[in-house]
Amino acid sequence: MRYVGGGAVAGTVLLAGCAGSEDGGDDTGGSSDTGSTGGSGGSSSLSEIEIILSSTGADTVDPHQSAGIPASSVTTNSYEGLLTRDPTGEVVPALATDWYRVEPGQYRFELREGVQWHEGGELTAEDVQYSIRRIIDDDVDITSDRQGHVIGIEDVEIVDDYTVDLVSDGLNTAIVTSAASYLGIMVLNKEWVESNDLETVSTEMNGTGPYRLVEFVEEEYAVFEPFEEYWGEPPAFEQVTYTGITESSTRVNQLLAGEVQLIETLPPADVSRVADHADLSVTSRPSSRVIHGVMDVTVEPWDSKEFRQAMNYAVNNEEYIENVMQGFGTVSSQPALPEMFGYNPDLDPYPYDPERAADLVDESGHAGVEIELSFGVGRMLLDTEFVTAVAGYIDDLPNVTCTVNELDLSTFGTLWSTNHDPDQMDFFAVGYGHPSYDASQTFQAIVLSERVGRFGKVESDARDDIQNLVDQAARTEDRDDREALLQDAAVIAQEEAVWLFLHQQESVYGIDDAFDWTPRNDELMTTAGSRPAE
Amino acid sequence: MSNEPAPVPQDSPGRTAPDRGPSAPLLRVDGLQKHYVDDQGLADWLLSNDPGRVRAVDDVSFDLYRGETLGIVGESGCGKSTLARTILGLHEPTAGRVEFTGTDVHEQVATDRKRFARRAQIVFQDPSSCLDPRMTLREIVREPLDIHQVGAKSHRNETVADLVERVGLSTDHLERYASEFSGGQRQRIGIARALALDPELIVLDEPTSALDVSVQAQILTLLADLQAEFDLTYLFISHDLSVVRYLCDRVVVMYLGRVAELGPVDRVFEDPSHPYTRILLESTPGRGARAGDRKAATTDIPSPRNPPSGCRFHTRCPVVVPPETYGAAFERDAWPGILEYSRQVRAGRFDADALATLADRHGVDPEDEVALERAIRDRCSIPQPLTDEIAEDLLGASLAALVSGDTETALAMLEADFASPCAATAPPFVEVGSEHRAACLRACEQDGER
Amino acid sequence: MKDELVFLGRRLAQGVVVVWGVVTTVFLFRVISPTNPAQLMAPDDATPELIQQIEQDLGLTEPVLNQYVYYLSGVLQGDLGFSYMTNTPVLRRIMFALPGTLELAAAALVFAVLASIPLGILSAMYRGSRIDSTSNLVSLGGVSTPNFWLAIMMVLLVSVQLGVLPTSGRPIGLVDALTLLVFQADPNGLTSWVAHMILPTIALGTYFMALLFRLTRNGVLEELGKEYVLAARGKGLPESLLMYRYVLRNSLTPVVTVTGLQLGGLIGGSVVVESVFAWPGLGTLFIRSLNVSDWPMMQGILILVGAGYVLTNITVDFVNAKLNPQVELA
Amino acid sequence: MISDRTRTSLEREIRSNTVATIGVALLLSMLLMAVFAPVLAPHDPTDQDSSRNHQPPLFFGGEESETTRMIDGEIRTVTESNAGTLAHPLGTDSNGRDVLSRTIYGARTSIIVAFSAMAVSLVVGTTVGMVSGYYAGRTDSVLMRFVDIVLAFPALLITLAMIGILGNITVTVPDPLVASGLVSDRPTHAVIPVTITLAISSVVWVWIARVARGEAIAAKNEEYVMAARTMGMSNLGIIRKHVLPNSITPILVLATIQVASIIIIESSLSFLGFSGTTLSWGYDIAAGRDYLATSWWLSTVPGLFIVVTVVGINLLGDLLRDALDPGIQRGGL
Amino acid sequence: MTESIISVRDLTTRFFTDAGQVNAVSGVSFDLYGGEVLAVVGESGSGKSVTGRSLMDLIEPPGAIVDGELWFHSPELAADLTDHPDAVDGDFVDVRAVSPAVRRSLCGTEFGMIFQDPGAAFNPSLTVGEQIAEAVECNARLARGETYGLSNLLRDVLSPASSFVSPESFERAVDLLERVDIPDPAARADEYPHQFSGGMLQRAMIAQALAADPTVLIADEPTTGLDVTIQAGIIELLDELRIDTGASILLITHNLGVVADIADRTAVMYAGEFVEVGPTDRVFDHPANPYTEGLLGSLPTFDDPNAPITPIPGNVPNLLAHEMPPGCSFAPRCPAATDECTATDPELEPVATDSSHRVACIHADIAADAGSSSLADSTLRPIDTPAPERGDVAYE
Repeated sequence: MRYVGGGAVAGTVLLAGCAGSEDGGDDTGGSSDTGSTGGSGGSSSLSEIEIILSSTGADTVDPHQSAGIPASSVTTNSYEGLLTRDPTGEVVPALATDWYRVEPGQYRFELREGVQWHEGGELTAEDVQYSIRRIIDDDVDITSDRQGHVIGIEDVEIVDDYTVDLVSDGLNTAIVTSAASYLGIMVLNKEWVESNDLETVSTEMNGTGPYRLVEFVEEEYAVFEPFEEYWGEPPAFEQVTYTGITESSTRVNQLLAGEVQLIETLPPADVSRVADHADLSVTSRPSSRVIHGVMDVTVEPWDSKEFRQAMNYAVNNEEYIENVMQGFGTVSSQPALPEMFGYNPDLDPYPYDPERAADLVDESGHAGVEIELSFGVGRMLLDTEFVTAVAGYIDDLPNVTCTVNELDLSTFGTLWSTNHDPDQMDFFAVGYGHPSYDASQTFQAIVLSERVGRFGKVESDARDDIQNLVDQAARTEDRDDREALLQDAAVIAQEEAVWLFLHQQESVYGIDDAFDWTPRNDELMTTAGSRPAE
Repeated sequence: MSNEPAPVPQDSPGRTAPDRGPSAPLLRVDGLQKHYVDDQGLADWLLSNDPGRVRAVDDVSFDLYRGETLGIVGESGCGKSTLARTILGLHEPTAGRVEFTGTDVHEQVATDRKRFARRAQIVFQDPSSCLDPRMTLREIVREPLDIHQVGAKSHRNETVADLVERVGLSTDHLERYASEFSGGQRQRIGIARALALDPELIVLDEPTSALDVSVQAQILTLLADLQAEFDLTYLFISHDLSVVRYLCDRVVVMYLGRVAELGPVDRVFEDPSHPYTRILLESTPGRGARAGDRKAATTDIPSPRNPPSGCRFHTRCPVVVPPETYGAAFERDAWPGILEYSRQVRAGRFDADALATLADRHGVDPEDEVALERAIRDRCSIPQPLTDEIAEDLLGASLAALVSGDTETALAMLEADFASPCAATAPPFVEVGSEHRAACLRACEQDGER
Repeated sequence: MKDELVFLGRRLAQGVVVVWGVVTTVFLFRVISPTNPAQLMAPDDATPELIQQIEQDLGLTEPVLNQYVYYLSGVLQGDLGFSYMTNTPVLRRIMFALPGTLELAAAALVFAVLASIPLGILSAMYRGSRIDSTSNLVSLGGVSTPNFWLAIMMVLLVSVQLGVLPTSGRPIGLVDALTLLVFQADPNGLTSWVAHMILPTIALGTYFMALLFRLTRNGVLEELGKEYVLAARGKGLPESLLMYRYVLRNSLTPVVTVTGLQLGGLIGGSVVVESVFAWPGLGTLFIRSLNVSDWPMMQGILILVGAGYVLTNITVDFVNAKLNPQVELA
Repeated sequence: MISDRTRTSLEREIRSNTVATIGVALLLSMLLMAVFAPVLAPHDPTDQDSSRNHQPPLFFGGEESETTRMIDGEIRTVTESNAGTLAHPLGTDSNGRDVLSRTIYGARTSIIVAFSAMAVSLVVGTTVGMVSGYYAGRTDSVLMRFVDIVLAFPALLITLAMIGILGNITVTVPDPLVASGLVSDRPTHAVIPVTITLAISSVVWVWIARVARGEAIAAKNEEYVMAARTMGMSNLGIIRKHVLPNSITPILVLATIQVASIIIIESSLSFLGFSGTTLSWGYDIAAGRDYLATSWWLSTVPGLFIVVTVVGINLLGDLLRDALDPGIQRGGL
Repeated sequence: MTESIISVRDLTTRFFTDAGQVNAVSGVSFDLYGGEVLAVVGESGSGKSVTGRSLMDLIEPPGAIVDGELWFHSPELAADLTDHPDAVDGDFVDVRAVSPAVRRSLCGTEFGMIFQDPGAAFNPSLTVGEQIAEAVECNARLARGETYGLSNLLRDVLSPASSFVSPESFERAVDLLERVDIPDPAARADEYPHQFSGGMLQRAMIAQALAADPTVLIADEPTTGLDVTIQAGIIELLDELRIDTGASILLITHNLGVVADIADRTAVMYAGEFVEVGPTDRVFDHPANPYTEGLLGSLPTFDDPNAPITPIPGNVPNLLAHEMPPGCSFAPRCPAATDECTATDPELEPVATDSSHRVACIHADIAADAGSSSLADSTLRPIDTPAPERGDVAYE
């Protein structure tokens, strides 16, 4: 049995968070374009593009060994799932042309015929079966990082060469999500994987997608060339390069210098430089990440609901978003995002009311407490700035002292997801994303989960109430009823101040006008559907 | 390093002059050796970069009697400073022993340096280095008193003042730093410090060699006065024969780590038995001596790291003993020429170019080997032919080899056929007069004749 | 010849001891570091059993001495282990990052040497002149300015304000650029390489330039005061020849030594400079590995740099001994 | 400790060298700044007000300039004018904190780290150097090979590795000036970054040890040490009374010069994000990088303070070296 | 032997140090005759070495020759320099007054310098042979009137085939090494200075000084630091060379024994001034200056071990201008000093019994016509007279 580096804890979770596992999700995120469009006379023969990720480059090109967005942005150029989503989140066919439930617990996918592997041969049902087993079964090759993203599938049965059945133990509504998610099932060539060692599988690719890998250095870059025998629309670029650059000014400068065509996470301070550039534009879309403060309710003062509420009243979200973040964010009022199914539009954010906050602190009996707001540097837009601001607001309360504890990602990741010691970290800001766009997942994964959130660590009426509502929603067929249940849960979550509600950040991209690319709701920086601008 | 046993007669109590009082020597040095640290283990080889550098001392023995001044003279590399420091227990000897009033110094030093320190002290050569520049005069002279807790603390300053005045310094300067004194004054301080513990023996390691003559005289007179006043025994190390003659009762002449000659100053300097002592005396400037046969001795000293075999002086010696194989007249007639010849061959004076020049100068055809040989003999003043036939044959062979261009063979033949016993045997130490001994084969001969 | 071999053998043997010490130190770093690699390598929601299993498979449950023996024998066979993060061989990543750092360090060294030595000589020859005082001021600034700040200021001025040079990245390596030039007659690669090199080179090289300037100037001044220079003047040697044969040659010996030995310093300095210029080299790799506690990677880099330093040291010693008749090969 | 002659030569050096005097003055003002930071800083360095953020330094700004903001989900270009004010003579950062006050407090971090790292290094380095140089032989060989091993790594790399081992240790101590009630509204505690102090010391002691060893060897061969031995002084006594006092001047000169290196290393570490405190020059330079195009002063000001401090130390070091010890070599990073 | 080669007048060299002005040489005047050995003897800090270096024009900042004339006997040069009337007096040329280039060529050819520390006077990174050959080559080029420009330098530096030193010069260098009795000269010429012992290197130094066939050899403490046997060899060599080449030797030393062995005349220097000049046997046998007397009395006499030594009290003054005693600088240490001594600084005057013997002491028995022989109005009338032929004189 081989073990596989899952990437840093920090790497996985913070980069993307875990994908939700349910189908659907409203798509309301409006994208906005700005900047000069005068540069349309630029080169129309854009044939080579370089895309800059704001993290390090992909740590591996084996999709089953990684559950992060950056790596997926890279691997989805070569590897495909059974299904996929368009930029707006709509599920569309990929390697499967048709999919339907045969009976409860058995979902059938009819595979596309004649799909060629990059290194020769045709896709068969055996490859699909092997790929899924490689994820869900520890005994097949590796222990995959994606187990949590492929929920409920117990086995795969081959019906014929081009048909597979996914077997689960009940009515599994998440199967389509898993099949369509870039963090879910990706299909690898069974024979190739089995005949190569893990190092090769980690650094080379043999997929079915539009581009094939030419060169790859883990955590640095990946270079692709078109795969001429691709089953779908022929690839539009002669060469596609993905590079990871964590330093934002470097990304901006490279874009400004015309060296790259698309950058992720354009910092607000540099937006105007890009927007003012004749050949560049800025485009953005609300991110799927909820930025919030986690409070460990197992310890004082966080066990006090009043104190938690006080924190929410103390922070002037409007102001810091406006000034510190130059408006690139939206105040959040509840765990779910407006784009999500189950979002409660009737809830207003906690108002900024320092007096009330101070009173609540007094009420909680924790006046004079000293707290420390931790965060891991580098994963959230303007993180240092806004965390500093948030801590500043709390510190301004007459009866609370708050300092910032800036941690590197490794330490933060360890403290967060593997070492739940509240003595070391009981209050921290984090961004958590959900490409599934379903509030139930937010509740399940981050409010109630012991592992990720902290609210679920202690039995309480509120926790049970939310849990019941979420469970009930999962069993409810009717969409509106389900939504109402989740909205009720949101009310409890806000009242209980399960988090320090902060904001929803904006995903801002800088892009070369010669490159026609639309930001996606799921933040994936794929080349699918993009082409040189007309 | 040669280790053939050499008979080393002891300076036994029975031989001491009656005026020396108690018969037991204050200090006895017996077969003392101190070598370079060459034998490193693998670990040392890997870990360290350079071996220690110590001038070697080889098989040195002498006695030092109470109240006398024994001089040790020699040129650089003769090991006289190493000897002094080994005697004081600052270096561990490789072999041999040093006894101070009958007890082994190195055992004593290893167990209780302090006790030995109160009895033997040293005055160093370098006035710029012998005093800690960060200490005042008072602190420097007081230091030994403090270490040994001599007297009550309050009394120590008085002792210091006495000492300082005794060596001719002003007590007004007690709070001055060492660096504020001149070279001569610093030597006075060094002497005061050595005197502080009221020792019996003071080793004077070239105490005046860095001083100007006018100041040197001050120190010398001071030393003489102190010796009389405090009944001191001096071991006086110097390279200056005049100074040794002025101050010392007896003298040890050292050459490349070994004792060449030992005896009362007057006898050694007026009637030297070792050719090295003779050369040394002749070289002393201001005596109106002119170059005689000492020329070979005045160019270079061999490295003490790699001393010559046999008698260490034989490479510079003007009176090297000839091989015994040849007739009686050989030494007088042929030997100087052959010595000169072999020196010149060794120095490369007869390589091809030189031979051409030689031929040119003598107006002979460079191809004419016989004429060339003659020219060489002329140049080295070798008689033609040698009276000893065997010697003549052997020399002729060497010359022939040389003229034919084979310098190496020529030299090898010379070394085999005309090897001096001086190069092979380290001469024993023999009596050449009353309390006067020397290590020279010539001295042995005389000894034997007597 | 024998002397040389003995000298070289001894220095190499000593170098091996130091490198062994380097490897051991680096091994100990990992052992005493608080990181549990199994936790890093395991998936997020790994069970304690799984983590234990991984620990066992990594050999972490073995006695430290055994681990040490495995590590040492691995290093001896050129196996620096696997990265905790990507599970790929450490050497693979280092080999990718190495050219960037070497090119940068070499360029900085060349820049430092070319700029400092002539200036140092001029400064010493015209001591007290305007050129001397200006150079001294520049060198004072050079040794006093942190390279990362200099880098940022250059980016601010040259790139942001003037917009002339690229500010970051290493789009093409020297070898590729030259290949392009030679085989495809395409100078763009080289142009781009040069353009991207300029700012990092200056940022990294300035401190060493200032250092070498001071060394050169002091060396020449010291040499000018030597008695043999006086003596040579006394025998009527032409001034130009005197400057070359007596002053320059001798005063440059320490400069050459320091230049060789500063390679370590250059690599250390490149850690920060690389980070400013998003330069894919050992420095960025090290920082990134440090951020995620990827000890095998850090160990690999440290061993490589340490061994490189030792080797450079020996080479400099040897070359120095060959060039300088005073140094005995013993 | 300093003899009269040393003092006079120092005085003469100071008199004859105006440039150096300026340097010393600069350094002294930095030291004063660090010590009296709570008094001298016009504002609490952590006090923020995002409504006044990105204010330029005094005499800068004022003209209309365009910035981008997102308003109602749209990226818009707005025209703003933001002029420097006397209240914030060196401007404000992205959270509206006073740059001057932060920089003054940053001096504290640098100087605390520099001095404590140097103190640790001096104690360890001098001890090792003295023992190694005085006892020589195998002790020396082993210690010096260990020194070689440390020196084989670039200083910054080994410092970073040490940080990886030590984690982030800080000690918070009450600020005496604030505790005494002299000033209020300033941070009540100062953070001492123990990790980087130790990490830096782990390299610097080696530099000190090498010089100390050389000095010990030189002093050991002086005749006054021999004299002390013949007087029966113990080895430790000799080291304490003779070797150390006579070696300490060049060691201190080197230490002074190396404080400059430490400050540069410290700021490099903070720049890379390993400071342990957010009140440090390197940290602010790094934070300002993202605003280079719009708020140039954020990175520029703290950097200038580093340069001024290091120039001051270097000038002082040159001065000391010229006055006390012409032969000393400068160690590199 | 009777012709003056060099006439030094009022030579004054000072050093301007941080500690103050150092009057290293204060108004020294003397003549050096053809083929003689003039010893300048003094204790450390007496200014004797600076005197030698001043003659060679080797004073570097912060030092400077502030005053004085150095007349050199050179009829050829005097004829060439007719346009510099100030610098010419008969056959003599004032080296201090000619252009630096002329001065340098003069120093390189007519004056040879033997330094005290040959280890420091040889470039450690060039072979001994090369360095001596350079001196030969410089002289040869000067004789040929060649100049050495930048193009020559570039060619010599860049082309391995080109070299400043010609093979002939190198051969001559080997000959010179042989001349100074260095064994195996051809091999030793290819060795570096550190491979030579001190005595050998001093011989090589002498060989280098001989390269230009100098008229004057300035030997600055040539035997200091050498062992007595080696010292004796060097002194012999110098004596031999004087006889062979006819060069005059200015021997600077602190060793009275060496002086007695070789010097024809002796000048005693104290605190930057000549206090006594005269034939060696006169000076040694009948010292006229108390300092000279004290110096001789300080030495233990080898052949009379019972003779007492009488040290001079006190220390040699340092030469800092503001710390110099007033009047006669020896007065504070002088057993015969009177108040008058601290008031006037005595000039060198001939002693009554011997006009070749001059002394600076008001208590000395000065010749009656002294005072009129002041230098002010004299041009180049020799102020010294050569020593009579001397036999072997021992000074005891």
